[in-house]
Amino acid sequence: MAEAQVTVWEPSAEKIRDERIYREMGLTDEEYERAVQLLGRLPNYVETGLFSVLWSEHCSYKSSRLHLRRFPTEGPQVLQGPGENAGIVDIGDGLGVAFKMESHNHPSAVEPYQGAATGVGGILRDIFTMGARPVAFLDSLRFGDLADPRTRWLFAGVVSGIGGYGNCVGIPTVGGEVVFDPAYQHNPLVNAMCVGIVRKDRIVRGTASGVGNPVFVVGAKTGRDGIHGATFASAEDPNAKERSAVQVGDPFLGKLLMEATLELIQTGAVVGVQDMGAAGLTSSSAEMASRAGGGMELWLDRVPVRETGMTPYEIMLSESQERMLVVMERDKAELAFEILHRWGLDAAEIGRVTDDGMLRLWFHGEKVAEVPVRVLVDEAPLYDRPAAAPATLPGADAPAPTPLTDAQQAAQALRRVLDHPSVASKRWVWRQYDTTVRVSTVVGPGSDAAVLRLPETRRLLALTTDGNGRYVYLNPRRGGQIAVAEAARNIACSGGRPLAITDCLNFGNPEKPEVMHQFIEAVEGLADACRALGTPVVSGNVSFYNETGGQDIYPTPIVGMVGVIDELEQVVTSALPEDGLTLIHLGEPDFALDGSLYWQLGVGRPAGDAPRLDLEAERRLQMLLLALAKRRLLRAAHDISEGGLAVAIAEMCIAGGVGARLRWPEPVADAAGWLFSEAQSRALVAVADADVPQVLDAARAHGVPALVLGASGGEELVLADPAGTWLALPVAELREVYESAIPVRMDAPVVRERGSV
Amino acid sequence: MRWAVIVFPGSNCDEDARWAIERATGDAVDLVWHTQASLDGYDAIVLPGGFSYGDYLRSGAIARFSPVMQAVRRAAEAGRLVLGICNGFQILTEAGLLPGALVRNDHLQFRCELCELEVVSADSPFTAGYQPGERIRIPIAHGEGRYIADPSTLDALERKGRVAFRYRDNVNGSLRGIAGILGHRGNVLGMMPHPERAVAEWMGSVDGLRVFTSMRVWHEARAKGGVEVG
Amino acid sequence: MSVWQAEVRVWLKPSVFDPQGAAVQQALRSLGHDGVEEVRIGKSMVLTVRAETAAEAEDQVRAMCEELLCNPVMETYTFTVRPLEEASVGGRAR
Amino acid sequence: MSVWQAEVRVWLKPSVFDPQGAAVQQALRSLGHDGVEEVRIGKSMVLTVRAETAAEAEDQVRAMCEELLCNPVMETYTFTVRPLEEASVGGRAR
Ligand SMILES: Nc1ncnc2c1ncn2[C@@H]1O[C@H](COP(=O)(O)OP(=O)(O)O)[C@@H](O)[C@H]1O
Ligand SMILES: [Mg+2]
Repeated sequence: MAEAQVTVWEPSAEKIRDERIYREMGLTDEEYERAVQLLGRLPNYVETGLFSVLWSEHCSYKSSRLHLRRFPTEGPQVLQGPGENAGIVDIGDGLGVAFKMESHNHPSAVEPYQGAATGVGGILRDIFTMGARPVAFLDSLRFGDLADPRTRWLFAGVVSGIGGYGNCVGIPTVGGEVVFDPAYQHNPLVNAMCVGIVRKDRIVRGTASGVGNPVFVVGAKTGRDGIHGATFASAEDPNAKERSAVQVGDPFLGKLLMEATLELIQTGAVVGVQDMGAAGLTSSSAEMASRAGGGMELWLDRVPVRETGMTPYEIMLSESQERMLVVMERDKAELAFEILHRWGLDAAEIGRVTDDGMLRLWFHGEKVAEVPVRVLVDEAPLYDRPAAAPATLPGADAPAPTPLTDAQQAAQALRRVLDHPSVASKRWVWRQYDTTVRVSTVVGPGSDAAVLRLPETRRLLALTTDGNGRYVYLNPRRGGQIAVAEAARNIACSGGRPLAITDCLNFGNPEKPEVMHQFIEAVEGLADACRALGTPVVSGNVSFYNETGGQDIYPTPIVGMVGVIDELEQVVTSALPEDGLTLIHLGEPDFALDGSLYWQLGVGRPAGDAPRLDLEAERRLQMLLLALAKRRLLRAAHDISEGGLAVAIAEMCIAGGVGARLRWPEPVADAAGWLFSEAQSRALVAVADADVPQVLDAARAHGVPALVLGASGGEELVLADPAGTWLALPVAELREVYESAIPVRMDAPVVRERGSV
Repeated sequence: MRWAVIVFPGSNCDEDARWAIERATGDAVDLVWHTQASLDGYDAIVLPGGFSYGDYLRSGAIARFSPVMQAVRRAAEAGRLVLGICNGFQILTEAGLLPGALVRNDHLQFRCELCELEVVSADSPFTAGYQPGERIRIPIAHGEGRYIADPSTLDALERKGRVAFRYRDNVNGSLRGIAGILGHRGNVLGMMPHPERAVAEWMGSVDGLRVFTSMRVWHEARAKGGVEVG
Repeated sequence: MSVWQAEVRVWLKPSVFDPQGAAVQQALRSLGHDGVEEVRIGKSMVLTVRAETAAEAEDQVRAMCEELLCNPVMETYTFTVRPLEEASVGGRAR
Repeated sequence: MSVWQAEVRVWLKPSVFDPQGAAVQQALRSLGHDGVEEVRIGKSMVLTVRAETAAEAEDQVRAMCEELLCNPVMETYTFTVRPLEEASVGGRAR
C-alpha cells in the first residue's frame, strides 16, 4: 500500500520548554527542571519522552520507593530479591521458584477482556525471561456490586480474559480471590500472579553486559499501541482518534515466545532478557543497561514496525504486546535466529551494549537521543509525600452490630453471609480457567491454597493470594499484617511451609496525605508480618491512582505467597472427607466482630477496628499446623477468615459433602460474634478420633489453645451450645446458597458483549 | 509399541499426553514436530490438546494444513491408531478425518471440570477396556467443544456404533450429547475430554488410563496377527 | 411500525493489532496466496428492529452499538439499515 | 497487477444454533431494545489480493473461502471484491 510521506511534527527543545509541552507528557515543572539540570541542556522531544516514561510513577516508583525499603527482602531461601523481572526462592533439590504479581487495573476498567488478558501475558513474560518454566497463574480481583450491570460486564470480561490468555498458553490458573464491594465500583482491581520453576544454575537476569554484545528485539512487530494518552491529545496529530490506549493480547504469540525463549536460554548464550512491558523499549533498554552499569546504543530504524511512518519517539514508547529485548553473546546471534525462526518468530538485531553509560538512539544515521542511563534510572525523582493519619479510625463510629439471639435469625444470617458474592463459591470463575493442564494440579481452586506437583522433585508447591481491603481501610497497619498472616495460614493449612511473598499494592491517589498514610502504614504492616513469619518480599508492584471522581478504593495490598510441601502425603485440603472425625478449633477463641463482613452487612459500611491479630500467636499456630501435617494427623484443615467460624465449617461441609455438629462449651447469649467473628490466627481441623490426644498434646507444646468442638457426620450442619441448638441446616441447602450466589447474579445479562468472534 | 504425539505451534497438552501414555503403558513416546512429513514406524499417533495457531479463525482450522497432517491421513488410511484429544479432535474434524464440527459451547464460556461420561461403544481399539454403558469421569477443558453434524451423519454415527463417549450431563450443548466419535474404520478416535488428565489418584480419577491401555492391548493383539480393523 | 434489518460491523481500530487477522494472513500465504497483504477480522451482526422510519431505525441501531455492540476504546463500527423485505440473505434468521 | 480489497462474510448455517447471537439479543432486550427479534453473529474479514481483473480476484477469494476461511460443515460465506481505491474504511490496513 502506498503511503504518503509522513511529516513528523516534533516540537523543538525550546518549544517544549516554552510551551511546557512536557506537562502533557506527564512531567511536572520541577521534574522537567531536574532533567534539564542533570542533562546540562534542554532535552529534545524524544529525550523528553524518555524522561516522562522512566520518571513516571509506574517505572520509577517515585512515591513508593522510599517506603518499600522497609520490606525485609533477605533470607537463606532468597535466590533473587526485588529489582529483577521476578523474585526467586530456593525450594531445594537444585530448584528455584520464580514468581511475581502485577496489576492491570486501569486497562481492565475500560476493556476488561483485553485488559486482563494482556495483564496475564505481561506477568507470564516476567517469569520466563528469568529462565523459569511457568507452571501456574493466580488472580486476585476486586469489583463493585454485581447488581450493577456494568460491574457484571467488567467481571465477566475480566474472567474470560484471564482464561482467554492463560488457557491458550497452557498454564493452569489454580487459585486467586474475588471480592465485591461498592468501593471498587469504578476501579476494579485485576492482579495476576505467575509462578515458574527454574534450575538454580540456569537463572537469567535482565542485564545488558559485555561491551559489543548484540541486542535483539524478539516477537511482535512494534505498532502505535498504548503510547501514553496525553501525547495524543494534541490536535496536531491527525490519527489521534483512530488510536487506542488498549492493546490486544496475542496468547498464541505469547506461547511461542515462551517456548522459544526457554529454548534459547538453554543454549547458555543469552546474556540477559527483559520483557518489553509498560513503556516498552524505553524501560527495557534503560533498565537492562542500568543493571549492568553500562550503556546501550540502538538503531531504531531496524526495529520491525507494524505501521508505516513511525517516529523514534513512537518506537521508543510503544507498548505493543508480546515483545522482548534479548542480549546475546557476540558470535552467537546465528543460534538465536535459528531457534526463533523455528518457532516462527521475528527477531531483529537493533543495537549493542556499550560501556560509556549512555542510552544513545539512532534513526537512519541520525542521533536522535543521548542520555546517561544513570540519569534516567538512578536519578529519577524520589518523593517523600506528606502523609496524615485520620483523626479517628474510620470504622470507630459505626453503630453496634446487630445481635443474634434466636435460632431463626442465626440461620438467616448464615444464609445471607454465604450468599454474599465475596464469600460464596467462586466456581463460576474458576470453571472458566483451565486448572489442570500440565497434569500437576493436586489441589486446584476451592481449598485454602493450591498445590502443584513438580516433576523434578518429591516436593510440592503451595500457592495462594490474599488481601482484605476492608481491614486495611479500617486499620492500615494491622490490615497489612493480616494480608501476610492469612496467606501464610492458607499455606500452613494445606500442609506447606511458607517461603516468601510477592505483593501488589493497590492504592488511591498518593498525592492525598490520607492515602499516603494508608500506604506507609500498610507497608509497615506487611513488613512486620513478613519478619515475624520469616517470609521476605522478593518481588512486587505498586498501583496508585485507583480513584474516580475523587473517591479512592479501599487500600488493597494483595499478597501472593509461595510455600513448599515435603511430599504428596502431607497435602491437606479443607474438604471434610468422611463422617466421624473430631473437629478442633485451634487458636484463641474470640467473639469480636471488628472488621467482619457480618458487621458491614448490618450497617452498610466497614465497621469497628481491623480484626485482632497477634503475630506471635499466628506464628505458633502455623508451626503447629505444619507439625501436624508432617505427622499426617490432619484429615482436613481450614483457616477461619472472611465470614468467621460459621462460614469456615460450612465450607468444609460443602466441599466434602459431609455434615458436622459443633457445640460451643459455654452458653452463648448473642451468637453473632461466635459465628461470624473474623478474629485472626484461628483454624478448624478435622482429626481421626484416635489421633485427638496427639493433636491436643502438640497444640499444648506449641502454646496454641485447642478446643474440641464436635464431629463430622450426618446430612446437616448443626451449631449448638449447652443451652440448645442455634442452627441446623442441611448441607444440601447450604451448598445451594453457596454455589448459586454468583451464577444467579450473573444470569442477569451483562452490558456490553465481549469475547472473540 | 511406538507412539508419536504431534506438536503443533500452540499445542499445550503434548507433554501431558506423553507423560500419561508413558505412565499408562510403559512405552516410550516421541514428540513429533508438525513440520515432519513422515510418521513411518509409529503405531499410534496422538494429536494433543491446546490452541494450535491460537485457534484463531476456528479451532484446528490452520493446523490441518501442517505437513504432518498428510502423514496422519496416510496412517489413518493404513489402519494405524490415531487419537485426537480436544484440539486434536478439532483438527481431525477440520481435516475431514472425522465428520462434523466442534463449535462454541452453547453457554459461551470455557469450561474446565471433571465430567461424567458414558462409554457408548466399548468395542473399539480405544475403548475395549471399558464396559459398554460404563460411567467414567474424565475432565474437559474447552471453549469450543459443542459437537454438531447434520442429522443423517448423527444417525449414521449412532447406527454404526461410532459414538464412543457421551456426556451424562450435556456440558456444552453437543448434539445428542456426543463427547467422542470413531472414524468409519474404528481406528481414529476424536474426543473432547482429556484422558491424560485422569490417570492418577491425586488427579481425582484414573478413568482415562484405559484409553491408552486399550490401544496398547489392541496393538499387541494385532501385532500377533489377531485383530483386523474395519 | 415496520421491521428493518440492520447489519452492524465492528472492527478493531486500525492502529490496534489484530492477532487473528495476522494468523489468517500467514496461513493464506503459506497456502500460496502470497498476494495477501493484510487481513483484518471483525464481527458482522445482523438483527431486526421495529421502527416507523429508516431514520428512527438508524437511531436505535446506533444506540445499540454505543451501549453494547462496540467498545469505543478499541473498536469502531459501521452499519446499514434496510426494510426487511429488501434484506438480502447473509446470516439471516431462520 | 492491481490490488483489490475483498470483504468476506462468514455465517453459521441457519440450522446451527448461534448462542452468541442469542446472548446479544437477550442483552439488547434487557437494555430496552425489545423490538429486536433475532440476532445472528458472523465474521467479517477484509483482505487485499493482487489480480489482473475483478474476475480473477474473485476466483482467488473464492478459493480462500473454500480452503480456509469457511468450514462448509457449519458455515456459509458471501464476499465482495472491489478495486482498492474505492474500498471504504472498515478495518482498513495501514
Ligand atoms: N479469581 C479466582 N481465581 C481462581 N481461584 C479462585 C478465585 N477466587 C477464588 N478462588 C479460589 O476459591 C477458593 C476460596 O477463595 P477464598 O475464599 O478467597 O479463599 P481463602 O479465604 O481461603 O483465601 C480458593 O481456593 C481460591 O483459590
Ligand atoms: Mg475464604
